Amino acid sequence: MEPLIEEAELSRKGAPTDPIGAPTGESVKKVDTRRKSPTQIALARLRKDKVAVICGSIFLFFVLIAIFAPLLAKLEGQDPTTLNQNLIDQYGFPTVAPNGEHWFGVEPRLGRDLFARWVYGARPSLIVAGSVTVITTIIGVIVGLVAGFLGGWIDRILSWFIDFVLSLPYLLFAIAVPAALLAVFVGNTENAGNDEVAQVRFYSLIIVLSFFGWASLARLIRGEVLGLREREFIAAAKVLGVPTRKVLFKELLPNLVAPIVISVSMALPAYIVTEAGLTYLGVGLTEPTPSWGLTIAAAQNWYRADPLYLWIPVAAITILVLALSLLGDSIRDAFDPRTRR
Amino acid sequence: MTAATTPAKSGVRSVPGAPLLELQNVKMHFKAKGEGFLARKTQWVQAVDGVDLTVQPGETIGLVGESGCGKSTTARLITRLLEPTAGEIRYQGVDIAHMSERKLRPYRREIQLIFQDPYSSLNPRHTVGTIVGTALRTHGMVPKSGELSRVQELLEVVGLNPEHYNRYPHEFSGGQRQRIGIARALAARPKIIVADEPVSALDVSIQAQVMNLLENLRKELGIAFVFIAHDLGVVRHFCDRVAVMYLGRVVEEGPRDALYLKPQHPYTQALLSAVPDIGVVRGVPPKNRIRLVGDVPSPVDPPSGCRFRTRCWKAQDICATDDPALIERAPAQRVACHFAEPPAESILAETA
Amino acid sequence: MLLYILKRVLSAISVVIVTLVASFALFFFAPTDPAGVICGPRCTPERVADIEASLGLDQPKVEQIALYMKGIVVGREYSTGGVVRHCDAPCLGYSYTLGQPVTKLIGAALPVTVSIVLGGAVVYLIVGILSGTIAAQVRGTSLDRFVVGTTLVVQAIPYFVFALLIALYATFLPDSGYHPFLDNPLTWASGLLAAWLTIGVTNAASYTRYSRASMIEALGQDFVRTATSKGISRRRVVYRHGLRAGLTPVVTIFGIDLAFQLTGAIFTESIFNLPGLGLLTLRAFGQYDLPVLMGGVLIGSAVLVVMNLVVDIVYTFLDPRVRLG
Amino acid sequence: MSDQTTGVPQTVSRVPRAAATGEEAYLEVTDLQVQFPTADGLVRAVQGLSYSVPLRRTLAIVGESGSGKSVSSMAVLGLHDRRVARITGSIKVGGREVVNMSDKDLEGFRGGDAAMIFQDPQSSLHPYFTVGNQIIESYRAHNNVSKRVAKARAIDMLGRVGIPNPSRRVDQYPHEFSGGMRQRAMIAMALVNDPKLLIADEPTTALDVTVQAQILDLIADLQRDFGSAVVFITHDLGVVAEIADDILVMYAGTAVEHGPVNKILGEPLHPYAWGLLESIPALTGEPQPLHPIPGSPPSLLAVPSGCPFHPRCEFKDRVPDDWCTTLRPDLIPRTADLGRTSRCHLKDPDKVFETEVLPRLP
Repeated sequence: MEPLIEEAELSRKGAPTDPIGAPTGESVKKVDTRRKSPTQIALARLRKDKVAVICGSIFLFFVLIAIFAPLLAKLEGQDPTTLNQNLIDQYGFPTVAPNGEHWFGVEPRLGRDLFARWVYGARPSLIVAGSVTVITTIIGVIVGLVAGFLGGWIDRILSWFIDFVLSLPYLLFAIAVPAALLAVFVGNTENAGNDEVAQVRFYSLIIVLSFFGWASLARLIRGEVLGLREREFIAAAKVLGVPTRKVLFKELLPNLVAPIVISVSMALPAYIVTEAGLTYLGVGLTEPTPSWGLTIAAAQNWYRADPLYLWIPVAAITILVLALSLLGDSIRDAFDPRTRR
Repeated sequence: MTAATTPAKSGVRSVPGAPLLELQNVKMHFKAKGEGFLARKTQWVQAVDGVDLTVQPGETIGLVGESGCGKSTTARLITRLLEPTAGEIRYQGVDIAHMSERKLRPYRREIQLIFQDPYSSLNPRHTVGTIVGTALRTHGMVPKSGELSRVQELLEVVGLNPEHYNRYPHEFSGGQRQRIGIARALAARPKIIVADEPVSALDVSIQAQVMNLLENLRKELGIAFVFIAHDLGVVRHFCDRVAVMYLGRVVEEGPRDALYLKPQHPYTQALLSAVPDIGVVRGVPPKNRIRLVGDVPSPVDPPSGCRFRTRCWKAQDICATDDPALIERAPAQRVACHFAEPPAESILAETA
Repeated sequence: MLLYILKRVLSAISVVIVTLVASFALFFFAPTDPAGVICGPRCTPERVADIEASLGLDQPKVEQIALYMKGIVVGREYSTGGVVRHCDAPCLGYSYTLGQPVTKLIGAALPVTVSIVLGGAVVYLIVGILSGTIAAQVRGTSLDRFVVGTTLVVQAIPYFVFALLIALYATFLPDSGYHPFLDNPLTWASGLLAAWLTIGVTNAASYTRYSRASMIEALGQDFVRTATSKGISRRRVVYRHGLRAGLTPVVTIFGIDLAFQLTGAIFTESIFNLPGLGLLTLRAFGQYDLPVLMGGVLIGSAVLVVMNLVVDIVYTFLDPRVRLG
Repeated sequence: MSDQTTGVPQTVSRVPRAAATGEEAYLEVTDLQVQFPTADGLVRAVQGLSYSVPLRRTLAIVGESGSGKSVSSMAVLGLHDRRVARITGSIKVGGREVVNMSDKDLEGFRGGDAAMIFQDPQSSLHPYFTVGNQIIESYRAHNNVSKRVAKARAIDMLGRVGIPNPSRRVDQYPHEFSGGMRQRAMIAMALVNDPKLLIADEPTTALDVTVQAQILDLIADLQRDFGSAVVFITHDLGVVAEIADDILVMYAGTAVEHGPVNKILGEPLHPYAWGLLESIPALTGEPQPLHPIPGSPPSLLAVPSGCPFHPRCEFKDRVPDDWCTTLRPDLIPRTADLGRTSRCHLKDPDKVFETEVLPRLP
C-alpha cells in the first residue's frame, strides 16, 4: 500500500522556501473527504463476495423460519405435538405420504407432523447456538482484554484459568455435567416430569457450552492485546496522557473488531453442530422439545423405510452449517486480507 | 521536593532557573529470562545504566549510538512510558521519575514523543482528525467546536492537505504518516519533543522532507528536541549538542562541532570513522579508518569497568577495574574514558 | 530446559488436581442423592444406606475427597450387600450398575478409543499434509481452488451427520466392531475401517488447510529464498527447508487434536458402536452411573494434560530457538 | 558472544580501485522487464533495464524503495516465481541466458556461477538448521564430495569471512550468532562455490555502522581474492561511495543514470540524482538546509507518462514542448563523456549542475 493520495496535494501555500511546497501549490484539489474505515472496507468486500451473500441469505432464511415457526405451522394447519395415530399402521409406519395436509408427512410410530416439527426444530438450534455465542463472546473478550492489558498477577491467574478450561475434555463434561445439574435442579430424577427435565437440559446445555466456549476466544484476544499493547500508537496515547480506560476502549477495542467478528462467525455454526450432535447422542435436549438432533436420532432406525424422515433434518442442519461456515470463511477473508487465497 | 516550586495553572510545577529537562544517573534494568540450563536465575538487561543529560529550553540535543545502546529506552524514560529503576528525571526542576499517572497527566502534554515506525504509530481504526485531535480532547485545549479548525491548522502546518482530516492512516504513504505523527505531537503544544529515530524508516528523499519540516517547526515554535538517531549525518544536521551512547551509558557528550571534529572517546572516533562518506568521491583524500572488531557485548552481562574496553585498542588493565566517569575534557565536552584524547588527524575528510 | 519441563509438569498436575476436586464437588457435593441414583428405582432404604456407607457418603465431605484420593494412590475397599470388593490402586470408584471397578472399565475401553483415534490419525495426517503441501505449491491454480473448496465443504458438514451417513449408507465397508488387535490384527482393522475413514476424511480437510496455510507461509520466508538461491533442487527446497518449518506448527496442532479426540471420539464410538471411553461415558450418563462418569472425566483430563505436556516438550526439540534460547 | 577478540586497532587504508578495464561483461542485462499482474492491476516493477558488469568490478544499484533494484537483481538469479512474474528481455551471465532457462539448468547456475546475499541475515538463514549444515548443503549441491570434505570446506569458509573459532561455530544455529556474524555466515555460504557473480541485496542495511564497515571491508577483500563481478544493491549513497566502481541509479523501475562512481556522485547529470545528493546531510562543514525532492515515488501500478520523474522534477519547465510529460527520454550519453549515460531531456545538464545544484549541496 504505497501512496494513495497524490503528493501534489502536499503542497503548502505561501512557503516557497519549503521544498514540500513545490510548484503545483496554487490549486489545492477538492477531494472527496468521506473515507472508509477498515471495517467499512471489509464489509464492502463482503458485499461483493457472492458466496457470502448467498450464504448470508440462507442463514437469514433459517432465522425467519425459526421466528415464524408457529405461523408456518398454522399455515399448514398442524402443530408439532399432536399425535396423529390414525395415520400410523400397526407396525408404526405412516400410512400417508407428504401431501397438502402434512407437507413433509408424519413421523413413524407417533404420527406427529414432520413439517411442524421441522420448523419448530430450527428454534432450539439457533437459540442455543446464538445465546452460547453471545455469552462466550462477551466473557471471552472481557477476560482476554483484562488479562492482556493489565498483565501482572491478574494475567497469570486468568491465563491459568484459560489454560485450565482449555485442557478439560469438554465433550466428556458435556455428557457428565447435565447429569449432575439435573440432580441439582430437579432432585430425584425419577419423579421429574418430562417438561421439567427438558427445561433443565436446555439450560444446562447452554451453561456447559458457554463454560467451555469462552476460553479459546479469551486466549485469542489476550494474544492480540499483548501484540497491540506494544504498538506505538498505544504508547502515543499514553504520552498524550489519555486515561487508561480510554486507551482500552477507544484505542484497543476498535482494533479487536476483526478477531471478534471472525470468531463469532466461526462459533455460531460450531455451536449449532455441537447442540445437534449432543442432542443426537441423547445428552442434549430431550423430548418433547422439537429438535433436529432428536429427529435425526429417531429417524436413523427408519432410514430405509422412510428416508424423508431422516433426510429433511439432515439436509436442514447441513445446509445451515455449510452456509454459516462458508459465510464465516468469507468474513475472515474480508476482515483479514492476509489470509486471502 | 525541597526547592520552591511554582505551580502553574496547567498543574505543571516548576523550579525557577532549573533546566527544562535533566536526567541524573537514570537507570533502567529489565528483567530477562536467564539462559542457565538448570538453575535459571533472574537476569537483568541493563538497557540504560546511569545516564546524565541536560536539555535547556529550545535546545536540540542529539542521541546517537548503535542498536541496543539504550537510546530508545532513554526516549521512553523521558516520556515516562517507562518508570526508571533508579535516578531522577527532572522536568523544570520537578522530579517526574516516579510520579503517579494522575499527577503526571499535565506534564504529559508538555513532553511529546515522535515515533520511528510510521505504520505502527498511528491507530489504523481512527481517522487522521481523531488522531491529531487526541491531545486537544484529552486536555480540553480547545472547545469542541474549535477542534476541527485546529486539527486542520495543524495538518497544514505539517504540510498535509487539511481536507484529509477524516481519512484513515492506511491511505497515506510512510512520509505522510510521519507528518501525521508530528501533527499529533504538536497538537499538545509541547515544550520538548523526543524524536525517536523519526526519519530512519523513510526513504532518503522523504527523510530530507521530514527533517526540514522538523527544523522549521523547531525554529518557528522554539520547541526543545531530544533527537535520537543512528545516522550521524542526520544528527549532526539537526542538533546543537550531541551525546554518544554505548551499552546503556553516555560515553561522550559535547557541542556538535567539537564532537564531530575532535572526538575524544575511542568509540566516538571509531563510529565516525565507520560512517561511509560520500566525500571520498569528490576529490577528498581517503580517510584512515578505525575498524572495531566484533559486536557490541550483551547488555545482560556488560564488561566490568569501561564498557567499551572489549573492543577498544587503547584498553589497559585499569579499564577493566575502574569505570571511567564522564568528565569535562574540553570546554563543554565531557568524555568517559581513561585515555581520552583528540585524534591525531581529523577523522572526517574535510571538504575543500 | 529441565526446569522448564519441571514447571510444565507441576502446572499439569495442578490442572488435574483442580479438575479432580471440581468434578468431585460437582458429582458428590451437590444436593443430590447419588446413592439413590446408583441404587435405581427398585431400592430399599437398607441398600441406600449400604451404598452410602460403602461410598463413604456418610463421612464429612473433606474425608470423602481424602478417601477418593487415597483410593487413587493405594486402592480401597467397597462393600455391596455384605460382599467386600477390593478396588486396586489407582481406584477411581466402583460402578454398581456394572458391578466392576471404574479403573477396569476404563482399562477395557481405552484400547478401543486409542485404536480408533490413532488409525484415523494415520489417514488424515497422510491425506491432509500431502494435499495441503501440494496445494500450497500450486497456489492459485484450479487444482488449489478445488482442494480448498472441497475442504471447506467437508469441514462444514456436521461430523455426526457425516459419520451417520457413512454408517447407514456405506454398506460396502466391512461391519464395524471392536476385536482386540492381539487376537487378529486383520479383524481388528476391518472392524475399525469405517470409523477410520470417517475420522480420516473429516479431519483431513482441516489438516489440508493447516498444512497449506503453514506451507504457504514457510515458502514465503526469506530462508526459502536463500535456499533457492543456493541452487538446490526445488524438491529439496520444498521438502527439506519448507516442510521443516511449515510442519512444526502442524505438529503442535496435531498433538492437541489427538488429545481431544482421545477424550471425544464419542460420536464415532456411538455411531459405529465401538465400546470406547466415549461410549462408556455415554452409557454411564444414561444410567446415572456417577462413578464411571467421574472416572471418565478424570481420565480424559489426565490424557489431555499429558498430551499438552508432550506437545510442549516435543516442540522444544523441533525448534532449536526454544531449546537453546 | 563469548569469542570476541579484544580490540586490535585496525587502521585500514583503502586500496585504490581498479580502473575500468574495458573487459568483457560477465553479467549483461538487456531491456529487462519484470511485471507482476495483481488484483489491482499490472505492477511494472522493472521497465527496460540494461546494464553490464565485468569480472573484478562492482556495480552499485542505487534507488529508493520500489525503484525495482531488488526485483531486477532477483531476476538475475531467476528467483521470481514464474507463475507470478512476467519477465522479458535478456539476462546473460557468462554468456548463458537466464531468462527462460530451464529449472534444471537454473539449479546448477544458482549458487554455482552466481550467488546472492540478502538484507536480513536473521530471516535469511533457516532457523532450524545449523549454520554449517546450510553451508555444506550449498557446497554439496554443486560439488560431488563427501559430507566430511564439505564440512572442512565450510569451516574453512567461516574462518575466511572472519568468524572466530569456526570449527565450533559450524555446529551452531543461526540464533546463536550475532547480527554481524550471521551476515558473515551468509557471505561464507554465498562464496563457498567460488561464484563469478555475487549479488548483494542491501547486505548491510540491517547492521550497525561499525559492523557495516567490517562487512563492507570483507566484501571488498573477498572480491579482490575471488575476482568476481559484484552487483551491490543499496539505498545508501555513502556505502556506494565506499564500495562501487560504477553506479546505476534507478527510479520507478528504470535506470535514470549510469556511470563510474566518481562521476555519478561527483557531478551527476540527472535531477533525481541531484535531489538525492541534496537530501543527504553532510558530516563536515557548516550544515546547510537540505533541498529534498518534493513528493514521493510513484506507484508502480501507475507510472507517470513520459519521464517517470517529471511530477517531482523542478527542472521540467526548462524542457520545451511538454517533452517531459509525453516523451520518455532514452538512456544515452548527454555530455562529451561517453562512459556515462542518463535518461533526461534537460539540455547541458552538466552546466546546470555546476551553476545551480553544486552551490546548494549540503
